[in-house]
Amino acid sequence: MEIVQLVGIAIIATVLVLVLKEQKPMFAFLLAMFTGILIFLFVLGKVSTVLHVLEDLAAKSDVKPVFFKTILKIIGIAYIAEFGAQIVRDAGQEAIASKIELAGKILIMVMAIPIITVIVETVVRLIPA
Amino acid sequence: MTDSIQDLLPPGIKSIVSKLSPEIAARLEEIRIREGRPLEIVYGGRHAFPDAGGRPAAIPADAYHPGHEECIRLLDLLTKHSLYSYEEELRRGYITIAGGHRIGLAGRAILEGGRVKLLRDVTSFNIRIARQVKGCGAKVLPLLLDREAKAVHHTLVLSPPQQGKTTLIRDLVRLISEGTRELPGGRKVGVVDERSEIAACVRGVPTFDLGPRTDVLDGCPKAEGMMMMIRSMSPEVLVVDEIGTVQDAEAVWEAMNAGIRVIATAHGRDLAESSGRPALKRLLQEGIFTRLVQLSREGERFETLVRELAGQRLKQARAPDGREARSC
Amino acid sequence: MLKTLGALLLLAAGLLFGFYQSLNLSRRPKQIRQLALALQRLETEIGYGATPLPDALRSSASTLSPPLAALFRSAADRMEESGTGRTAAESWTQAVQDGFFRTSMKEPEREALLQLGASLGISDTQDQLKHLRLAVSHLTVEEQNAADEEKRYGNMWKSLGVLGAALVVVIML
Amino acid sequence: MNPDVNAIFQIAGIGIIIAMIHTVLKQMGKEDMASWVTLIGFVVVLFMVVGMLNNLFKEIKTIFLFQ
Repeated sequence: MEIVQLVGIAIIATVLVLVLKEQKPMFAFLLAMFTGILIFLFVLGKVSTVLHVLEDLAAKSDVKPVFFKTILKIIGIAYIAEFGAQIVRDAGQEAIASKIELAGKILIMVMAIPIITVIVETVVRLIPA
Repeated sequence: MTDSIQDLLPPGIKSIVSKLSPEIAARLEEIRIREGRPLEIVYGGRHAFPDAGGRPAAIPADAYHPGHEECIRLLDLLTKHSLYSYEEELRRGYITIAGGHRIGLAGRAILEGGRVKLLRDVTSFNIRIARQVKGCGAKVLPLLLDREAKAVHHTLVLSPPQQGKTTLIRDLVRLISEGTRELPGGRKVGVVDERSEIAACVRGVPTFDLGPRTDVLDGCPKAEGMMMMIRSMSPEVLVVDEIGTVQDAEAVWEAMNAGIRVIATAHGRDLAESSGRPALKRLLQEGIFTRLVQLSREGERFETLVRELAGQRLKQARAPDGREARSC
Repeated sequence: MLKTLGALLLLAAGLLFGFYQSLNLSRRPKQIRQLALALQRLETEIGYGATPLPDALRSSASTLSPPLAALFRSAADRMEESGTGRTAAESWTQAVQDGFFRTSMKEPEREALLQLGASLGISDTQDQLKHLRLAVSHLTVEEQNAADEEKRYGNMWKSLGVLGAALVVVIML
Repeated sequence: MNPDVNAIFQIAGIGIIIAMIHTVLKQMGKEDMASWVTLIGFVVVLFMVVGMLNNLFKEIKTIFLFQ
């Protein structure tokens, strides 16, 4: 039922943003960002429970925790990058938004390298020489 | 007596006057303030230049020199911050302040149509301190009484200037108005005070005690004054100061015909010199004045001589030495 | 409950402040006009009545509203204080310095008054009338400015007061 | 959840009031004062948002075990 509450807040916020937009665009932008943060925070709470469940599974299936940690980081980076890019795009700065996304992708790539090497190794090991 | 003046003095001069030695202060007659020149005080016939400490300075140079600002302040205080309301007094050249003190003014005169319109830049002040010496007339009055008519004789007070003439007749007026043993109930007295010296009126109100039954016509020329006084106040005794012109004599003559006793003063060393002047000659010849009072003074001592004019010399009345009647 | 009460109080305070400022602005031209009238009254007292300055000040103070009348009277009292050796100019300046902040008048009127005080009472009638007329002309010019200013800023202060209070309320809430 | 909703209204309120003050002052001819007021309002709101952002990032850090 939180979703109803959440959507209600969002709609109100957008109305206020519209009101503010024609007199003081700056405040509108700030308000939008603020609402974004608010909703994000709300969601984070939910995500953390999901992650705990995944973590237990990973521990049970004795997958090396390091992989799991990187995956979590990657998800975190993705979240933040996407959030930042959206806010900036909302403020009308397409260029900066795309730059943020690019940075996010690269960082994820960097994080993913050890996992990729492990995957390649297991694949090579699987192929009968 | 001098505290009413000290309030009007600017701080510098005020401190000097307050620092004067008590005996000088008691006999202080005049304070002469001149801008840029030494301050001078006159006391008991002598004069001195006090320095900042209030002690008479040996040479005038190191006496206290009042500055321009102090003179402006003094003028402002004297005229009670309203010079414009004292234009008449400025034209006359002196201001009378509460307590009967007369302050003579001198400065740059502004003429208009040949007459002095105003005194600008008043730079020298002559503060003459008046003292009401009560009782100095007590000795003289009995000699002036006409027993049968139960009234005062026509009297002429004769003396050179500054001999206590005005002080004497001021006291006579007070005594006549209050009444004495010989003159019960007193008499209605009319005073014509052209130079506002006898009564020293401030806005018409006499500052000296002239007795209950006295009316003062202040600042009005003597001739007209007497006529007005006779018509308006019907006094029994008319007192006038310093008669000198023919019109004055006419007016005195008029008053006498109206049956009013007259006490007048005149400048003159003695009978011979004053009878030389046309105005007085006629009055003296006709023997109108039946009493003549002559004042003379050496430094502190005063001498009053009362003579009956009808040639017969009356007992000589010597005023008590202690009396320090001062400037008229 | 407390918060709304607090908010209301704040709003009221803001409102009152705004109104007080605009009241001051509207009172200023009135007071200047009164002052000019009083000086003209003083002019007649001095020019024709030749009444002494302290009494002239008191009689012309009767036509004034309290803060200004108090100023004139304190000047007159200071002048009459004997023994202090204060000249008319000094007592006038001191009176203006003490009493001026109570009136809602601004700096130019103060200057005009102080300038008048410098020559009050120490010159003859013509000169006094000249100075008084000069002061009155100054004041009428000032009154014109004050009137425009009031028109322009009058309701500005009112709305600003309210908005300021609302802002503080919102921030504090 | 509730205080943050208030914050939204607060920011909106500040924005609107600042806008009104700005127009009033501009009308009266005091532009410089108007821009000052706007700037101050903006700074206040900015602080609020930055505070919120700070919370967000701290939260993410704890959740995603960033070292």
